[in-house]
Amino acid sequence: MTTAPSNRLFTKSEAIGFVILAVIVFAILPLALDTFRLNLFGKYLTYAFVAVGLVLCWGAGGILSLGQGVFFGLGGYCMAMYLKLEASTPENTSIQSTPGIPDFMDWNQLTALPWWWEPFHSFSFTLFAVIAVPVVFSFIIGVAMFRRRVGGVYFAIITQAVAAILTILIIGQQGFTGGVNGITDLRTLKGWDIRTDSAKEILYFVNGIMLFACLLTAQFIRKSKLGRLLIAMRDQEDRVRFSGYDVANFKIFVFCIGAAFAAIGGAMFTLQVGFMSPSFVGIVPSIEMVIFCAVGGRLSILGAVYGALLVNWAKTTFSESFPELWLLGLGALFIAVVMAFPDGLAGVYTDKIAPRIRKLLKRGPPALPAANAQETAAE
Amino acid sequence: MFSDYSMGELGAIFAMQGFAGLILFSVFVLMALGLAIIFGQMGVINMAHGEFMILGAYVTYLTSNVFADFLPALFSIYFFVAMILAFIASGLLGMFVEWAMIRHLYKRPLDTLLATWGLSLILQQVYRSVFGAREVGVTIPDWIMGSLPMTDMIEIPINGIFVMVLAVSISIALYILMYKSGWGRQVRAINQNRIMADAVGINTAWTDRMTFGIGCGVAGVAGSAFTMIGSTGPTAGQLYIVDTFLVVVFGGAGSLLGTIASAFSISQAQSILEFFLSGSMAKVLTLLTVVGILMLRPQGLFALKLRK
Amino acid sequence: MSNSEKHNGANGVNRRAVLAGGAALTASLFTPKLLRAQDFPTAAVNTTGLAVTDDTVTVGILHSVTGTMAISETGSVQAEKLAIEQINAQGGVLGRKIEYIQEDGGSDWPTFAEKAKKLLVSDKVASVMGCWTSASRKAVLPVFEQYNGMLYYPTFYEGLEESPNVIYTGQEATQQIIAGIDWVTQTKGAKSFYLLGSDYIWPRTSNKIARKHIEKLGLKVVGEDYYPLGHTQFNSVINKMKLKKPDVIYAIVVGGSNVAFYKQLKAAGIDMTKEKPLLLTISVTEDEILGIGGENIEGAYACMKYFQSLTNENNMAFVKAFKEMWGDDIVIGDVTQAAYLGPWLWKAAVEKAGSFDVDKIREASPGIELTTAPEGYVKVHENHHLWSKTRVGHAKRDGQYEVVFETADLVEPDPFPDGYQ
Amino acid sequence: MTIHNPNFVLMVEDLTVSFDGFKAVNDLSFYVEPNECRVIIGPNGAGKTTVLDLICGRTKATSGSVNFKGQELLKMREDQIVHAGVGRKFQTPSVYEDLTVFENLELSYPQGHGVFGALFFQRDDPVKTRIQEIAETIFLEDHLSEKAAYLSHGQKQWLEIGMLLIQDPELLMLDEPVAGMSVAERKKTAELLNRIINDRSVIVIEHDMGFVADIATRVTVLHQGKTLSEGSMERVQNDPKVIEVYLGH
Repeated sequence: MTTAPSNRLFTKSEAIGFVILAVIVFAILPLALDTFRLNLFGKYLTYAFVAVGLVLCWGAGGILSLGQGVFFGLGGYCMAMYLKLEASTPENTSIQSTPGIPDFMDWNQLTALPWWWEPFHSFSFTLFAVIAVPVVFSFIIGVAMFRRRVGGVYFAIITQAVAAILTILIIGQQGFTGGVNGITDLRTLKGWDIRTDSAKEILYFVNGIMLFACLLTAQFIRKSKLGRLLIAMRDQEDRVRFSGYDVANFKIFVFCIGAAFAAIGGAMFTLQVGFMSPSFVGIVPSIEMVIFCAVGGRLSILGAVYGALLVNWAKTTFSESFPELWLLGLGALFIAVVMAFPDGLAGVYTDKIAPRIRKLLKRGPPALPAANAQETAAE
Repeated sequence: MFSDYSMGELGAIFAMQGFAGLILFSVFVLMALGLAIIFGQMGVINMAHGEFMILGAYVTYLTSNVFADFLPALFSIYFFVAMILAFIASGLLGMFVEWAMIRHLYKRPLDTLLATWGLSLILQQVYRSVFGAREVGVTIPDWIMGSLPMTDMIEIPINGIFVMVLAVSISIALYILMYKSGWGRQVRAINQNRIMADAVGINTAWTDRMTFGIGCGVAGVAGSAFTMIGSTGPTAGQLYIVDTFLVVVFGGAGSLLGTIASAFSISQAQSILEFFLSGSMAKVLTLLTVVGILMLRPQGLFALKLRK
Repeated sequence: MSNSEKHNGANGVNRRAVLAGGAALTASLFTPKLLRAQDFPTAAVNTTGLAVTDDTVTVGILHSVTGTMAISETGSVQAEKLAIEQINAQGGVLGRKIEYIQEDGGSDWPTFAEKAKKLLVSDKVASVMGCWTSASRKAVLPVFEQYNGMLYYPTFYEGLEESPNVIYTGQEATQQIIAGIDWVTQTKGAKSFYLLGSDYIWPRTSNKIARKHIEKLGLKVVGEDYYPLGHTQFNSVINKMKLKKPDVIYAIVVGGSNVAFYKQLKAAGIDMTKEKPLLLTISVTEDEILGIGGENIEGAYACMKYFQSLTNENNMAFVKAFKEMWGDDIVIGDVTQAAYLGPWLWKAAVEKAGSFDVDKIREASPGIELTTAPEGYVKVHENHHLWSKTRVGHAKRDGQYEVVFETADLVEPDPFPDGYQ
Repeated sequence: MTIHNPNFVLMVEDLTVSFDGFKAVNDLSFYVEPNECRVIIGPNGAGKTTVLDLICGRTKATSGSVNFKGQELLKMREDQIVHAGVGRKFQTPSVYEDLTVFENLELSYPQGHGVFGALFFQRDDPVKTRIQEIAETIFLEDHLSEKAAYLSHGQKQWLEIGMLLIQDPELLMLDEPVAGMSVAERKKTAELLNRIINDRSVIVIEHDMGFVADIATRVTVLHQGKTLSEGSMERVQNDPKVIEVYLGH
């Protein structure tokens, strides 16, 4: 075969994978679950945004960030600030000494809205900020680190420290941020009550659409030359550099994309759960987000979604029935994924399940073209 | 803020504050030494480091109970026995973990991070199941909890001196072990070229296991010592992990001297800032400075300049 | 322990002991008028579709069994279960046995909200005893308001809240703070204070109230410091205290930091038994002393509404029953006692209203009195907080407090104090 | 500072680098003419690879100057040096094992090197033709859709050379291009190199003297970071200093 290999956005098996996920997210889950459970799955799906970003950064690019919670949190906080301002009308807050400002500011003797809260009265600014704030922040971190060639373990530890710093700051500056309680009691979005069942259902679908937008973006990046460059950088960074690429720029770019995905997830989280607190910013949630990605398969963007769904579903289920065993199970999961299944669910699928399916299909028509076998392995 | 006080008072406070900085320094050194060996020499990121420390603390707790029940006469010196037991317990657990888990992951440092994080969750739950969710109170012999009055103002806490002496002696012992003994040469040889070390007849598997065990053992001793100044509970180990890693990375991985220098600078910075600012802001500023410097000088304070 | 299943009250504990305890309490405190279920047809007492049958009524228990907060919340769970046992032993509520569904908040606030919603929507529990931290309460609050549930919240907290869907069985900040500061200035002649706290809303708000009150009294605050939750190094702040020589160190440090703070304070040569300076805290209950070690906090004063060492009959019976149910080694702190009040207050409200409906309970709650409370007589205020006495305890080496002061009257709860904001 | 002399493509002057006091390259100067094939030889530790590292920006020099067609390379980033026209092959073959041969070559194609350029890079006909052309030069036209991981050692070396060729650099630096190759592969490689060095300048590090004699225009002998001898192969081989270093001890 001397022709160029496939350069299409989807191989056949990838397209099937996308369709199956879409059916699960948009049809099976909404039909099978009541609003309460559906809302829970909506919450799990917000973590999938982070996991998909991590597949790009970590699986493809080799950049392990232990601070994705920072971006998830920044996105979530931006959205929460807007919703909180909308909930804090002078009428709603008339018992406060200063009506019209968020309740926690009043408790902390603030008598006026801080200037940097002002723009969050505008919904369009908020939508902009949800993406822009985390991206600018990740850009600064990225430039500082990747220009100086900080990578691997060091990058992981420094991003972890950044997560710790931001948590302490948010908690310490409670007059401006709501402190450890976070920003709570969010009610309406442009007058639309987000707490009702119908709103939750609509938000679930909005969330699903956003997720697919991110998945398609991720797929486009993976399939572009940039995607191949990321893999090349992970394996032979020097070779890429001496092929005339400014490696740092690519790392910064993919790190910013990861941050943007996480931020969208955070904003959707705030909308669906109804509050945001520093407990989603720190080290522990950040590392848990990495495990969602690892369980799904660090190389597979679809796997990341399943990973986020599965781990969170297991967490809810097991912590209901066996709270004491849950941590043991989660710990064992971390170890198992690293030691036995480094490619996660996606790896298990391509190594164990897909060959059998193909065998089955081969026996009876219509057979899957054999040429797809190798391409399947890439996804 | 100082105008209201006499020179004598100020002098005394600065002396005390200097001493507080030294105690913090010793605490950092104790936390970081074990990690410096494991991370610096083996490249393994042990996120369960804090849990190894807490194992040492629980061993101390058990030892204190045994002495209180069976050997009350010797209670005042049980602490030394406890530290040795803590070293052994954490060391053995470390060696087991190395055998079961870490040795398969030497080529994937980021994966050791995830696996040891999993380990830390498991250990936390085990502690919770065995010792209960509440913190346990470790009874410290009275002589350690006292203080030496130097002047009216200056009182030197004995547990502070204890921690300092311990930090210094463990540092010296490790220095001798790593840089003056044949074993230390083997460890460093493996660090530089594993295949070659293997080829020249170094038992790399055993050396790795011992190195990891010693690193964890030192963590256990640190945990034992920290029962004097901190709390002992299932999740207490988590409190130390970020600080510890920053100290090691800031010092420059692979350099014991760097670790000590970085512990010194971070502790002094934090201690001085705490005196002038609120604790939270002091902490944020210290961490920010460390991260800032690391961005400018990623190899840390004391990294060797090497030909790649 | 298996959660999320229905528990008949007496499962897994020594039934005889509980019955004995419950009986002792019953016999010694008051003679209950026995209410029979058939006098209260289910359709009449339950018009909103709650989980009430002819024989049973289901409530929820929502605390952290896992995670960092499990340390603190265990006592509350135990107290609530004990109260439910005892109520059942007396014949239940409106003749119906209380069953409970326990959910684990996992020290994670969205989980609390999630589980609260499950309890209210899927399980339709008649009321929920639960939450510990302010953050978890803030997270579940919108859920309770949206689905019109009733939460009995046990922790002393910062105030600034008054929800129609919550009964606050612990003290709000002014109740705890003002009496303590008055006491220390009047009896001990304190003139200057150093305020210290963990860095989050409760210590900050409490210290704010303390500062206002101190300044109102014409006294001086010489320092105020906050450390991140989980901080373990307090030598610098101890030095600052030595320099400023306050008469009182007013400490609101929580969690693991507590242990570090008191150990380091002692090691730095500050002997609290000498009361120079005197240490006054509102965050260390008997539970916390277990971790700190009695020898390290001996001589400190704590200001709250309940101590295990209270010698009234109610409390003697309560402590006895508690220990029979959960073991002799156990200690009981302020929050544990407040959690114990939850089921009893709910029972009283149901019986006063003659209905399980949340709206009727809300209406019936203000004015409810409990003469059987271990802390003594309490009464529900219109703002859903409790009128309660405030006491000062003196820490002893064995980890118990000796009560050295008690307010003459019940202190009125004032969650939105004028002039303190 | 060096003044550019159009007679030379590359002017290395007073180049020094020290690692914690150890001078791996010490006050080194040499000049490379257009279309010259310069071979650097020397015992282990002489600083050969370090010299290449310094020229291509992988190691930062302590002092001195490296002037390439009037540009001072020491002040430039690696990728800028590549764009200026310097290509570098590493000692151990470094190709992207998870990608196919085609993709390996494609990534080296001198287009779409910016972030967005790479994101919207189109695999159009000129690209395909050029890759096909290079693949034929490096004997890999039948392996284009194979993953690089499955190539033999020699084929990987060729692939890496091909990845440099596709950039068409004016100065090509090769670090031991035939190390670890079989005799047959060596012959083929020599043939390949002879073909590709015609229209550009090349610096090669090599130990194999037969191979050196085959390709070298001039030879520089390095010893302890300094030039020991320089000139034609014959001259160098007869230089008593060189004989002493190689055989003396």
